[in-house]
Amino acid sequence: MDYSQFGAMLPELIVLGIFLLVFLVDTFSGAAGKKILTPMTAVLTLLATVAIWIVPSCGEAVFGGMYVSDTATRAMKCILSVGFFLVVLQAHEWVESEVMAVRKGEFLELLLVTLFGMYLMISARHFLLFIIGLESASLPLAALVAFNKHKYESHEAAIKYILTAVFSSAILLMGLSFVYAFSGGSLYFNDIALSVTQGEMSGLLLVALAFVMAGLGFKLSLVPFHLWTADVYEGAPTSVTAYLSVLSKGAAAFAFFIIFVQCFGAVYSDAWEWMAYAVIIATITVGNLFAMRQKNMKRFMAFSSVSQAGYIVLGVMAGNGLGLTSMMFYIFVYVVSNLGAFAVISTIEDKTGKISMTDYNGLHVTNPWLSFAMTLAMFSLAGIPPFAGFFSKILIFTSVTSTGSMALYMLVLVALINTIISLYYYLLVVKAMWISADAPKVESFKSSRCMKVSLSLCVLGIVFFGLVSPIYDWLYNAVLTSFPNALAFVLQ
Amino acid sequence: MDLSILWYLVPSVIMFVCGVYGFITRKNMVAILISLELMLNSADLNFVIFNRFLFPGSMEGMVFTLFAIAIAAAETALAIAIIINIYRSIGSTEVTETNKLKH
Amino acid sequence: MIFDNLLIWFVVIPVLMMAGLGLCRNSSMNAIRAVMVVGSTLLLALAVWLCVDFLCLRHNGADAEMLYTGSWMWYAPLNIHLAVGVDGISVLMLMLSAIIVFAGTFASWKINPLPKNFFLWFTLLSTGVFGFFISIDMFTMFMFYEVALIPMYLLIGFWGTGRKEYSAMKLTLMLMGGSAFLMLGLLGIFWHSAPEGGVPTWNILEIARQAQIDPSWQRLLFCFTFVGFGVLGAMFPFHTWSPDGHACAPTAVSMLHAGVLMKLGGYGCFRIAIYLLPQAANELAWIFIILTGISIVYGAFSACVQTDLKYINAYSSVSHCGMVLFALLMLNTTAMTGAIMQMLSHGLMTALFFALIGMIYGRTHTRDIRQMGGLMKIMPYLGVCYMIAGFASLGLPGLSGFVAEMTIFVGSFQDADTFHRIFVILACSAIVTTAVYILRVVGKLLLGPVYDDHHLTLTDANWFERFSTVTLIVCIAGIGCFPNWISETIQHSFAPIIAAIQGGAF
Amino acid sequence: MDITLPILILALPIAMFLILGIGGVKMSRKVAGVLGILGMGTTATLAYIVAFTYFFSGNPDFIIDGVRLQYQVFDVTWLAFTQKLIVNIGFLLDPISAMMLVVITTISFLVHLYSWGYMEHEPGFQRYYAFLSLFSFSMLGLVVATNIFQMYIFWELVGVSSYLLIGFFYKLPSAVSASKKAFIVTRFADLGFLIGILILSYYTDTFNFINLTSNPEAVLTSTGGATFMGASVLTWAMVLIFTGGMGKSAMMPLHIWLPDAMEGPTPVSALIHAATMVVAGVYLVARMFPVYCVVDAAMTFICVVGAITAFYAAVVACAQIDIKRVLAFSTISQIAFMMVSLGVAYDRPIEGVHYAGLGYMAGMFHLFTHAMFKALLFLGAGALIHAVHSNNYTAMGGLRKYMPITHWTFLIGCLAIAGIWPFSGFFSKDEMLAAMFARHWFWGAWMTMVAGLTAFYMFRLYYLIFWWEENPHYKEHKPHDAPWQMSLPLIFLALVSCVAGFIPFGELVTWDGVPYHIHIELPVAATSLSVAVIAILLATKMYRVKNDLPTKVKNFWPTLWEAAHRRFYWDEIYQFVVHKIIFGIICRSIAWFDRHVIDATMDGMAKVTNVASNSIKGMQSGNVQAYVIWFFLGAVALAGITWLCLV
Repeated sequence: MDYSQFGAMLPELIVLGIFLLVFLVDTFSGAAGKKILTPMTAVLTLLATVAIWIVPSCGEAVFGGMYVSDTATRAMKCILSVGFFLVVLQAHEWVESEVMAVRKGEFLELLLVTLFGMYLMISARHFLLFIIGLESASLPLAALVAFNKHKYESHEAAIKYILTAVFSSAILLMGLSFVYAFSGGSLYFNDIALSVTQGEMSGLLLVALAFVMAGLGFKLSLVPFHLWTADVYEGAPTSVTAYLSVLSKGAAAFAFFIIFVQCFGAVYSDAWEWMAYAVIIATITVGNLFAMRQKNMKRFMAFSSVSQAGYIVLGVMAGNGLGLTSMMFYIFVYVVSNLGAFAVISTIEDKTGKISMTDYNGLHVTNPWLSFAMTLAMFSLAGIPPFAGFFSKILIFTSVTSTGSMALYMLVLVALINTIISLYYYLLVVKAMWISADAPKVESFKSSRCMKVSLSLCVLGIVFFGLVSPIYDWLYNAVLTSFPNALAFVLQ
Repeated sequence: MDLSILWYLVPSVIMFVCGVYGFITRKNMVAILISLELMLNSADLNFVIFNRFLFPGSMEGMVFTLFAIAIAAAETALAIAIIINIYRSIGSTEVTETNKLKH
Repeated sequence: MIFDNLLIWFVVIPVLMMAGLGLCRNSSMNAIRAVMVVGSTLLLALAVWLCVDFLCLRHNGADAEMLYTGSWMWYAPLNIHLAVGVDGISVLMLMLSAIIVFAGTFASWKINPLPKNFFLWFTLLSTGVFGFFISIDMFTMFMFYEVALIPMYLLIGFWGTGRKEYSAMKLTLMLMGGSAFLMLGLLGIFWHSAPEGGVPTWNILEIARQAQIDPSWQRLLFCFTFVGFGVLGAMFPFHTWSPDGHACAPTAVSMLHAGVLMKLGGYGCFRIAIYLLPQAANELAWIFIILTGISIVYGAFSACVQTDLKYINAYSSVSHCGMVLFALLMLNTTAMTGAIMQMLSHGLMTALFFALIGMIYGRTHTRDIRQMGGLMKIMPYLGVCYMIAGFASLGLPGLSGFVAEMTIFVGSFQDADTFHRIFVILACSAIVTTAVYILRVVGKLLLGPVYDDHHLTLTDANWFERFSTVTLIVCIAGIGCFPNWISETIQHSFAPIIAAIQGGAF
Repeated sequence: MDITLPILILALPIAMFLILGIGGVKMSRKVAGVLGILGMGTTATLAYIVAFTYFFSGNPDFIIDGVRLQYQVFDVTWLAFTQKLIVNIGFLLDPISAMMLVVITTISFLVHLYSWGYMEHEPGFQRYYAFLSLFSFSMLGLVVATNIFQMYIFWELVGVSSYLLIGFFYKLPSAVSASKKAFIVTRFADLGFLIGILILSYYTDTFNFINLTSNPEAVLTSTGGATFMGASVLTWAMVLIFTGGMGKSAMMPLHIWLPDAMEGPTPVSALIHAATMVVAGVYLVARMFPVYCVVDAAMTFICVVGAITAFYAAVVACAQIDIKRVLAFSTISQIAFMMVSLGVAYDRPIEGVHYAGLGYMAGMFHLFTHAMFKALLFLGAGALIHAVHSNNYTAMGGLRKYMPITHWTFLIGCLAIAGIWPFSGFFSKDEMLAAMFARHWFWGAWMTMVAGLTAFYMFRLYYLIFWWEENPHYKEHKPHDAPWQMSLPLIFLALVSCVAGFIPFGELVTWDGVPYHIHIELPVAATSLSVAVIAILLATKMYRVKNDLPTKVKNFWPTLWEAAHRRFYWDEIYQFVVHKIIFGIICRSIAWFDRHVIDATMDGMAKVTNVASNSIKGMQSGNVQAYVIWFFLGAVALAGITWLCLV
């Protein structure tokens, strides 16, 4: 056996390495070692990001093609590890708190495992590996959600999460079993694509697709598979919520794209086009409608992220390289914007324990910089220029309309109209911080250094990701290199 | 007697539906976990059936099933742990008790 | 190098101003003022320089459609450029914006609290405005368009008065609603801009040159883009953000918003909706002529019974901006020239109005005309300025409003069918209604006996207020007395657009 | 011709306006007054030179073979609408504009001078002079307009100067509302003017008067026989343009602003609302005369409007108490006279009429003489008001002893307006009546009756002021003649009114520039003179000394008297229409509609979203089993719906 092929699995190996290191330090070092645990992880993740980005790939496929590492997946992994880095930085203060002190190693290890799972999920080109990745990305999260041992909400969130997660796994597996029936005996994506093209349409395939969509929809929290989202986000520790809202969503979205476009692209108009329309419209609209009446910031962000997921999946509908690029770009921007917002939420929660939107009233008086960062994050999420969110939104709309289909055009119309509602509730936060005349409820405080770094990076990202186009170009080239033919490109 | 594939599939689907039904109706979380197990097993069963009937030459379905069983076990373990936690904090494993987070 | 292009500086200067403001503290008012004054003066100087230089270039035979063009690839995969260029109209609009930013700076000399944040958002708003007018790439244009919209929310919400939260939210959401349709329209234009197999482009000039958009798509896209821009142009029935928004906004913001931002709507309407979709413009103009015709009359009549000074002006803006869109839809050079002149004129005079209202409100603490009277005696300077603004608004010759309205009427009258005639005459009738509500306000507010004895102790304008208003009045009178060079510049710039429209007529 | 003088004629007043308007607050009254008077004096001198040069120099630019020409001294592009429709600002010299230059500058100068005395103690003296200068500028610009659009521009400026001057006493609510009324009513009329211009220019592709009037047939053919609602578009255009004139010249039914405009300072009434601005309508018709001639309907319309207005105003004037109102209605009536006179004229020979253009000449002549004697009357009234501090004749009576200069000059004014030989009014009125009789006996007879009424009410006024009975108030406050600044203009104007009739007007001003030799039509002259004398005698009988005859007459038909006194309720009708219908119903309902329908729809959308948001909150019940139901049903529904769609 040629072990050199595992060189292609560099990202996973790195994560594994970090995992081992954290484990060893956590197990064998004393208090001093435990202190540097989080910073170490953060720095290592950052290095990993750079490594994934610059170290040339030592091969394309591993395990007979079950695992593929190409530029697009590596780019996606980079995005995820940036997000991971930011989350770890943000979690630092919470992790260092007294309640958590003894278990911070576990926290980081679990996080790293999920990251590993996500990497696998992204790179998987075979459903077996995909399921393994998916499960290892989602099961540890249940433990993480339950991490706040002394808080009942944390447990409730965890049980809701795990039950729904298992249910969705069951549905997904059921769907996959039907897919298997159509696959000609192979669960490779390419083989399935081939047999789906040749095969006849049948009701069973529709059920299979609907179930697969539901299973993935759970991870992405698409309506109506999203109902766990708000409860879990609310109950989970804030850092975990942040993690859930961006990373697992990002990985799932990428997988969603690969599976539906690469595997089932041939039955797009026959089978899943209208399903996707229904799901996207429902996701954006229901997410918005729920978000506008939330008072708890974490719940608010939960529904906001539901609605954002709808926009992310919009990229799938383009079904071409442009769509994938825009989707990845959207995820990247979403990572910084959402984590920016979560940074503020979690720092305020850590310092004062306040989490309701009304607690933010008059925040600008006591914490102008936090309000400023939060404002930018909200603007970015709402898609307002010159912040990154605007570009990601517009680029995804542009990609979706690239196919020239009238139905998609109208879908974009629905999405655009929904941006108005979303603007409304994002502005509510801004209003609370800046306009509300109430006396400030949150006293002035200084955030920890890690939080500052994380927040500053997020703000930089929010301001510059859109204005600086090389990021998009980089993603685009990555996608183009990975899918030279498979995904027809409209422009050139 | 040559049994058609349906003889196997139908029970599997019934099992699945039972699982769903059980999840929805049972109040005890452990019972819900059992229902989930039913659903997972039905999916596993499907894989095996399809492998055996449609693609007897290969083993992919079987292998998949093995992995799925392992994953199901992990899931159950985790769920049980969380249920125990819940029991500790509210003294009950009724699913109806755990609906503080809503709307 | 990108900075060699003169136009880029219209964006760079505000960005530098924002950076400068970022370095100031909220408490150091003088530093903030210094940044603002220097920046806005630079912008004004740049605009004047551009204007002169542009005219010289034209005079020396530069006959390209746009001058100072520059294009830098931005998002290569989607062919998005940062493309700039100006024709006579954009030059004039830049000039208008610079003047109003300049005047607005002085009008908000004593803004409180958080002056730094105020000017930060104010400058961001002006960045958007300048960027919009220099762009010839639809994407960047749209981006700047939205950049200009959003600061309004905070500016009104934080520094406004009255039902500011409600108004700010309403204004923002309605304008964003408009821009949602607009975005869709732009996307459609982009993807249909190239012939089969060609590379789609966002560049307005290229799209117009290729003229590839299928008529059935044109109809849809025209409606989207026109409505999108029309919302900002306060077109009936999408105008209701305007009264509430203007009423609650702080002075400088009202000035900039009514003075420049609403012009973005009109500008976009002809630069994108009409120019790029000429066939649909020919076919569907009638729908919007009806709507804008209603705007004109409706706004004027509504203004007649308002009691809040700002509401009166806001409705009057509905009427006047309706005139802009109305004239654009006539699709001939004269009327469209009139529309641009009306944009300039309305921009200046409405800025003057809002500045004065702000100054009066700052003294009397009421905007209800029933609570005031005889102010001419107490603050003659402001009174006279208000009257001049009023006269400009009701179209007194020698002031800008007259020139613009007459050009519009004469131009609009070139369409001979009964439908157009009826609506033109309807539009003309607004000159009477305008006189009614302007004189009503002037009569109640400035003339007559002093209503409230507490007002007797109030002071007249101070130096920065005088400076701000004189700047605007000079411009208003300047356009009103010597309109021909402006008119010629605009007419020249309309040549390619008219050619496109005529090409689209068959 | 050298263009310096014409430019200066326009530039001096506007410069004065700017100087006095901007720098006025820093000046003393004396400086401002002297500046104003000097400026206007210079302008007047220049205007005289120009007019003199035009009429008498014999320059071939102005006269060829005895025919006076129209000459554009300069004509520069101001605004080009299209290639052809270009608005120029220019200076047109022709008989009527030259005449108007003289009239305007003379009266304006006199009023400037007079105001120095009259306005001496009023606050805002500098502002007053600034406004006067603005008015003079606008009016001069109007009369020398080379094209109809220039005329429109200055037309509006005149309107606004009038607004400013009527509302000069801006602290008085009545003055404010009068100024507003004047502006809005004339603005409404200007709407017609504007539309008329638009129609006319659309078909003829020109604004220029010379182009329009030199070939009226071409104007007619240019419309290509287009009609609108049964009338040709040219008729519409000309009638609409005349509407503008109706507004400015206060023809029925747009006359209501003029009586109220008397709220302004009296010298202003003399200048604007008697001599110059109000005749702008007449001037407009005269300017466009050849074009009107090709549109018979419009000419008839002018005649009818003029005839009705003349009679109406004369009747109302008989029942007014306020002396300025009497004069105002008299002005309306006299202008209507000129209108009828123009309306009966024609630009080519008519069967049985020895000179069809007589009405034009006569109308212009009357314009000239009327300007002089009506200004005289108004200034006289000003002197009276200055003396007794009231506008009503009830505060006067028997003043002839106290104010001899005013008395005699006022009498001359009255005689002139009554048309008594040898005062100027006689000559012009005689020519007008002759023209009317020549066209149709009806016009002649009707207007002769009006002339009789005129004589009656003027002498009613005269007697009530200067005779009747002495007002007891004089004992406390003895009235006296005005200071020299005020008396001088009175005397000057009285002299002019005495001799102006002998000016060979027909030699100077005719519609086509061909001199016409005036001769008295004896039958007409005799009729009108006798009617006037009878009317004066009647007035003498009734009002010379205090008696109860007027009361008896009043009580003979009190309703009529009341109606005439209340101006036949026109103001009330307008009040009703404007306040109740336009404001009360239209504006209010639109404003209501805006708030409660349009805006409510927008708010409604937000509300609907809110309601939707609340109504689906049950979905998030907090129960994981319910979530799973949604989950499962959602998945099944996706498959099911797609299945249904595909099958």
